[in-house]
Amino acid sequence: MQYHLSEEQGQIRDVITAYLRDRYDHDSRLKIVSSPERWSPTVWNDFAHELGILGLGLPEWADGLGGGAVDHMLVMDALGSALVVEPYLETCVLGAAVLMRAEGDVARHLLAGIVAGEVRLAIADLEDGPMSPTVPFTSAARVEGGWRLRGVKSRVTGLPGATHILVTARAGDEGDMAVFLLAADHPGVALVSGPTIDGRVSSEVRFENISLSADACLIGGGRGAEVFAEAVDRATAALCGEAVGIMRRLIADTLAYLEQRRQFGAFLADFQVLQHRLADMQVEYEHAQAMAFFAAGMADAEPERRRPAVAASKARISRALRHVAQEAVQMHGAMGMTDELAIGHLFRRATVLENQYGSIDRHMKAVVKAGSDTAGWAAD
Amino acid sequence: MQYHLSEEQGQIRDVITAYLRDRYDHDSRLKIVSSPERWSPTVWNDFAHELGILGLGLPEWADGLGGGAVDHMLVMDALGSALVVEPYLETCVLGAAVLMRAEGDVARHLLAGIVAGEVRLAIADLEDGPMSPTVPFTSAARVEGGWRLRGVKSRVTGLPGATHILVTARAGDEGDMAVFLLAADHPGVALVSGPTIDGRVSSEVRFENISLSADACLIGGGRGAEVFAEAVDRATAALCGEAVGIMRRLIADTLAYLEQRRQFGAFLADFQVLQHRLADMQVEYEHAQAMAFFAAGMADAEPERRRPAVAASKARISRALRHVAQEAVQMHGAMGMTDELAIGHLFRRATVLENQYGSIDRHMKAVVKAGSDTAGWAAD
Amino acid sequence: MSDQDFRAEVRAFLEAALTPEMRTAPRTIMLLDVDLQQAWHKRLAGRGWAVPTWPEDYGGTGWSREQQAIFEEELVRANAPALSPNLQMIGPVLIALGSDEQKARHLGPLRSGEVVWCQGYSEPGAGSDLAALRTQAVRHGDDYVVNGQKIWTSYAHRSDWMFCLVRTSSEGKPQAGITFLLVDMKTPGITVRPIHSIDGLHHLNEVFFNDVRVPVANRVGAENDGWTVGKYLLQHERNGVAGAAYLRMRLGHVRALAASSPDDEGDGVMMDDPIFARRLAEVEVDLLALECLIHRADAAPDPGLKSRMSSMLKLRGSEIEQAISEVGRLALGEWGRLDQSLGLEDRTLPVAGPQGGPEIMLSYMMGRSATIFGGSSEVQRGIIFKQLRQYGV
Amino acid sequence: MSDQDFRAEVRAFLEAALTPEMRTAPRTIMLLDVDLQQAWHKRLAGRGWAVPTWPEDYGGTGWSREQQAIFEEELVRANAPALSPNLQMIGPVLIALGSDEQKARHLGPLRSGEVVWCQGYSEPGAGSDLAALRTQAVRHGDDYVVNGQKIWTSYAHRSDWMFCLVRTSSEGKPQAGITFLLVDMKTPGITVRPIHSIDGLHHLNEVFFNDVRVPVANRVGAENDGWTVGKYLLQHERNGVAGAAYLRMRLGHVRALAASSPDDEGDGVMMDDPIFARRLAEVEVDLLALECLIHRADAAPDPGLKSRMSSMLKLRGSEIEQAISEVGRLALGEWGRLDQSLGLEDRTLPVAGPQGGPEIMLSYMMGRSATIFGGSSEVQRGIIFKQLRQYGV
Repeated sequence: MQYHLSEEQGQIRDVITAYLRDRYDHDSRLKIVSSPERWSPTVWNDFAHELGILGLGLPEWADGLGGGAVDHMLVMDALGSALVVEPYLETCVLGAAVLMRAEGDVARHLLAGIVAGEVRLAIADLEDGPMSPTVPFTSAARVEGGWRLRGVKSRVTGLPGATHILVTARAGDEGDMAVFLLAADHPGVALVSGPTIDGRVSSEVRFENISLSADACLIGGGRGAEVFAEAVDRATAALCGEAVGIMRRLIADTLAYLEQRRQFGAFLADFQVLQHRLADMQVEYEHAQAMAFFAAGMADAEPERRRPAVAASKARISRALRHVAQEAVQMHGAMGMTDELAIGHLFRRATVLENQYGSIDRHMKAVVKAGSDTAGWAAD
Repeated sequence: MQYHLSEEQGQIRDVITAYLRDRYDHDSRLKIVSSPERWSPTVWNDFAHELGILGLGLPEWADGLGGGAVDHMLVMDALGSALVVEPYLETCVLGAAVLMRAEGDVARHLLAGIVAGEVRLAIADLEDGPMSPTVPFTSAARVEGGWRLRGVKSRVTGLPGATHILVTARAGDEGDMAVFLLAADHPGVALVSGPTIDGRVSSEVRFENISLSADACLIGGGRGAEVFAEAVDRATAALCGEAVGIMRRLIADTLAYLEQRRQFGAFLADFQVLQHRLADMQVEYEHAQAMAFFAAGMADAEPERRRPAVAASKARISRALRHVAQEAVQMHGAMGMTDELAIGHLFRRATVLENQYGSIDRHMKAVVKAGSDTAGWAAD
Repeated sequence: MSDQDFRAEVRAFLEAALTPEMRTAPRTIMLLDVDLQQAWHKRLAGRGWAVPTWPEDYGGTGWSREQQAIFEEELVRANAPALSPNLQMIGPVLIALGSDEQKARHLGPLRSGEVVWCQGYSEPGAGSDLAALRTQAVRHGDDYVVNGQKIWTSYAHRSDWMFCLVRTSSEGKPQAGITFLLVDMKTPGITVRPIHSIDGLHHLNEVFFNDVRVPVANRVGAENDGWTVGKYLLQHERNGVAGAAYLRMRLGHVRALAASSPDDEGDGVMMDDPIFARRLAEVEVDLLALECLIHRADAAPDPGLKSRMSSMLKLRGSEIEQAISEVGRLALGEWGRLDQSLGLEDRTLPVAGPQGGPEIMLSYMMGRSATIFGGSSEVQRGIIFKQLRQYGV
Repeated sequence: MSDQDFRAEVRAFLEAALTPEMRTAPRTIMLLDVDLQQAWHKRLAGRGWAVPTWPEDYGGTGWSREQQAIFEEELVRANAPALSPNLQMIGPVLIALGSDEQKARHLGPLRSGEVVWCQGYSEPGAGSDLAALRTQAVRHGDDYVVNGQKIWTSYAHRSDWMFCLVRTSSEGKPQAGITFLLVDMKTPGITVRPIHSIDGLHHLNEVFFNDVRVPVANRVGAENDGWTVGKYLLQHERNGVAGAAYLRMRLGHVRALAASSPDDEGDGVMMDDPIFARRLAEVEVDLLALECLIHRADAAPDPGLKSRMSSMLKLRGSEIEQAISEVGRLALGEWGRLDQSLGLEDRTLPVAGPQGGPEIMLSYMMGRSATIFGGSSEVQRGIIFKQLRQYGV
């Protein structure tokens, strides 16, 4: 199990961080999220070419740099602390994980397109319930020369900038979950979009008997649920990295605030009560940091260990994140309630992330259900 | 709902408190709990005659002073803060509540005996499981001229000083729970006794085909479970009062300790971190105090409200008690770990009380199960 | 009248007077739609029930404590909007400490719901630490000339009047030089600037005073004695029965949501999930305990005891408020991601996800302020410890 | 040897060497029965495995990190007694900073389990605040003459030697005048007095020094430089892998108890109760996170980072230790009332209630000390904040 970045990984992280500090500061970000597109093609292009990070966590056969889950983690960490809204998670982690399991040229081309910054994915898996269904209501019927897709997907993110959509659906007469691909501008795709509290766009996507070619079914043959679950676990592990980045920023901003703000004749940072609470936040942060490495390390394990390990990590890290975010707002006092400092935006992203791909309760249920003693897992 | 003691009740509390301060201080108590009897006949006699508190919470027809649950609460509060081990709860609250529901002269005589200090009860309800069974394994068979009792009761407290034992058993062919009475020295009663962590004595009591007269069945006719449950709820409400007394002492002792002990060049009471933690303890205490009144007020309500109300109170107060006890030990530092100060003894009693007549989890289950919205209950 | 008859009367009135819009309008403590809130205020006032706890001479109802409790319960049951909290703050202050002229001028419109008041305490650098107040009022003849800035002023942009604390002297203890003024928001020199808050909405404001002339007749209490007035007022914050009733209402909303929201497995509702049900019961029991403490405070034979409890009520009330939103947010799950604040303002927009979800997210985010505004939890703990040291357990 | 073969070898040894008595003997961290513990120590030493992490020249095994982890895992699996924590503290100090004579004299018996050591740091008035140390050592020729008192000394009544901190100068900073001494507990002038602790048992002691002569040759490091030695030693406290292994073992005991304890309803076992199962899983996940942090600390490229993490490991490790007992106590319910401490010392007495119950109650009560001794949680938070301020997040 890797618990520290390699020297090379550390350098990459520094490069991303420096780029975001210059080009994705608070004001630049506000401009992006309030622009009509609500994402930045320039930034994405820089990710692809100036930073070259879009293929960092992908294998070489997929045009990537041969990295893995730890690389995804470090990117998500850096993106998290700058509150980047562009769809790295959807495209390079979750979407790419599905594409890597697909056979045929379509998937291969798309992976190359991802690395080159030309392909961006939106993931349409949620429906009207609380979580991603393994038996979606959305269905794909086999028809002459391909498929006919119908259904409604809910809370799809990344659509304004996505070139393609991955859709989970019950396929054919068997009714197993399969994963389909279609262009974002495919005729017959109807969107109703609105903002999210973390500065992104969420869409309800309606597929009204859309005709798709035969190779639109990326993952079929009964493998859809398994492949998609693996991809979600990889995304969940990557979210752990994002959470760590958000926490680091929350603590740093809070410490800086307490060190410059005076009350009752002293700097807030000199009040012992606040010192001890910051210490607890820092302890939570360090645990989360260590466990994000663990989650990344387990993202490749067999499902019987991967699922509870990733679930345990997301649950523990989400608990840390919630604690740190709520405390950071509290310690900022009224300033924590405004939309003007980064703190409120970090809080909102933390609020969303906590439930993204499963709430703490849901993940803890997976841990209980696995019933397994985790002794020795952290060492492997 | 009564939320303050009346003037008269306040005076009674002061009298009890003054007596206990003089005669039941830390050293006197240690002498009592390490004496061969492990309880003090003198103290009990004083309760009956000098203080006259044994009939305080009993109706006048039972030779009592006409009081009720709030009077039990105030006595238990005072006894709690002095860590009194004598069996007020078993005798005057739980036992008396059963006796008051019994018909016939036996019960009436016993109630008078309780008030006079001549009768002390032990309650034999627990068996091998975690809680008081509504269908006990212990059974009473109907025989010529009376009953034949057999079974084993577990964790019976108060036996060294008790004159009588109340026993729950399945009665007759119907198998309903009934409550039986027998003298503590009844032939054939076999005891194995040992100490408890809160300075009392716990006994395993074995009844090996004991013959009892017909009137030994105090509560029969299918009423046993209902009557005993009511008595347990009254005892549980009284325990809430004891918890409040323990908390008051824990906080007072901790504050006193912090005010005299220096570390890092200052009094511990001047450290803001400890101040805020003490404030939280005090807040918990005040909530517990208010809710103990509520529990007492609801002890007379119909079972549909009584059960969840008492359960909610015991759960909430136990949570407060645990928090306050653990924090008090922590703030005493190493001194909290010795057997020499009262703090350790208070902690141990708090540990026992938390689970007595049901853990927090069990009571919360009762609240969930009742499913009832408690809106307006506190005002009634 | 028996309590039962009284309850029936209240219920009948609410049935008739509350429009469906009023019952369902989004709210934090107040309705987001101030006009609608004031419309409701006027209906209550029309029935003589807008200020039941005021003395009868000033329009109070003279109800018994039981009747008062029944009234609060029925308001919650009917999901009635709360009136402006400032009504319960400035009203009692004017009654107790205002001049005859002030009473004559302000109490009527306050009671009838014709004017809206805001509270001007906080300043940049003086939030929890009121003694650090810097907005200055200098006496010029019959006026004070006020210069400075207030911040975090809820609904200043919709208010007709402000009651506020200003500095009239820098001598003695910092608390000593503070004065309590009533300011007409239409006075020249006042600028209100919106602050967008963490929920993306506009409730809060900065208020700038630039040579604002406030007649000396608008001073409540003596010059430099504003601290006493301000403290009197703080005692009338929503820490009592009304505050608990509001929490009950919020808990009811969460309960309703959880009874219809599908659980994580998608095969039942959240309310039947044992972990969720336990969490909800935990909050319910916490609220019940708080209510017990409120009743104990209300019935305190010693007014000192009652006032000492107000810090505890503020502390725990705000924590429970947050716990309710937290549980609500759990019932809402990933639906909470959607920003539907526009829909809260423009109610013709459809709601995505469970009904009541957008309000829960609003409460979760804006509710972080509960432990910050009105004396932060840290300040309350400091006060509680001091009292513990002074008066014992 | 492959890791698999190594594991098999360890397992085979433990199978043969551990008596049933050793496996089931009651323990807090150490066994309550010190003789039995030392008997186990001698068996391990006989196999050459008593001090695996020491340098090979001093009897260490030179195992890889993986092998070390396997060894720890197998010890937990077999429920083997832990060796005295003082072994892991004083050993590395003597190896790093002791004189040749000290090494020659002490390391052998320490390794072989022939002598038992105790730690003399705390004093009345100097628990968390070591700089306030007052036990005095005055140089007389080749001896120090020691006067003063130590307190909370675990197992002093069963120890042959003590390592302790004494004051040799009152000049400069309070930390500057402290010296580190090795004291033979048989030296005239030493009195050991028992302290009965909250669990009713005797682990703790007061140790009085009355003109106790300690040869200067028993000083480790320079005079007045004991603070450096003491700090080196603190780094070797049980915060690492071994500490987590101990917590794993304890969690295993609770798991076993819960799998057989009837639940509140009496119709199943605690482990199947969703509320209880969630609580246990919560502790398990907390422990897993702690283990991740331990591994991260162990693999830290920067020794400074590793040492900064030790306060966090102490803080959370002790909290998790308490959380494990808390969950165990829940599984035990009202059985926890019984005081079976005598049965822990005299194992011929029968246990009432679930097996393992008395140990859980012992751990619950004595375990309150985990957040007090060895640097209280309050002290650790202070250190962590200072480091945060100095080094950033």
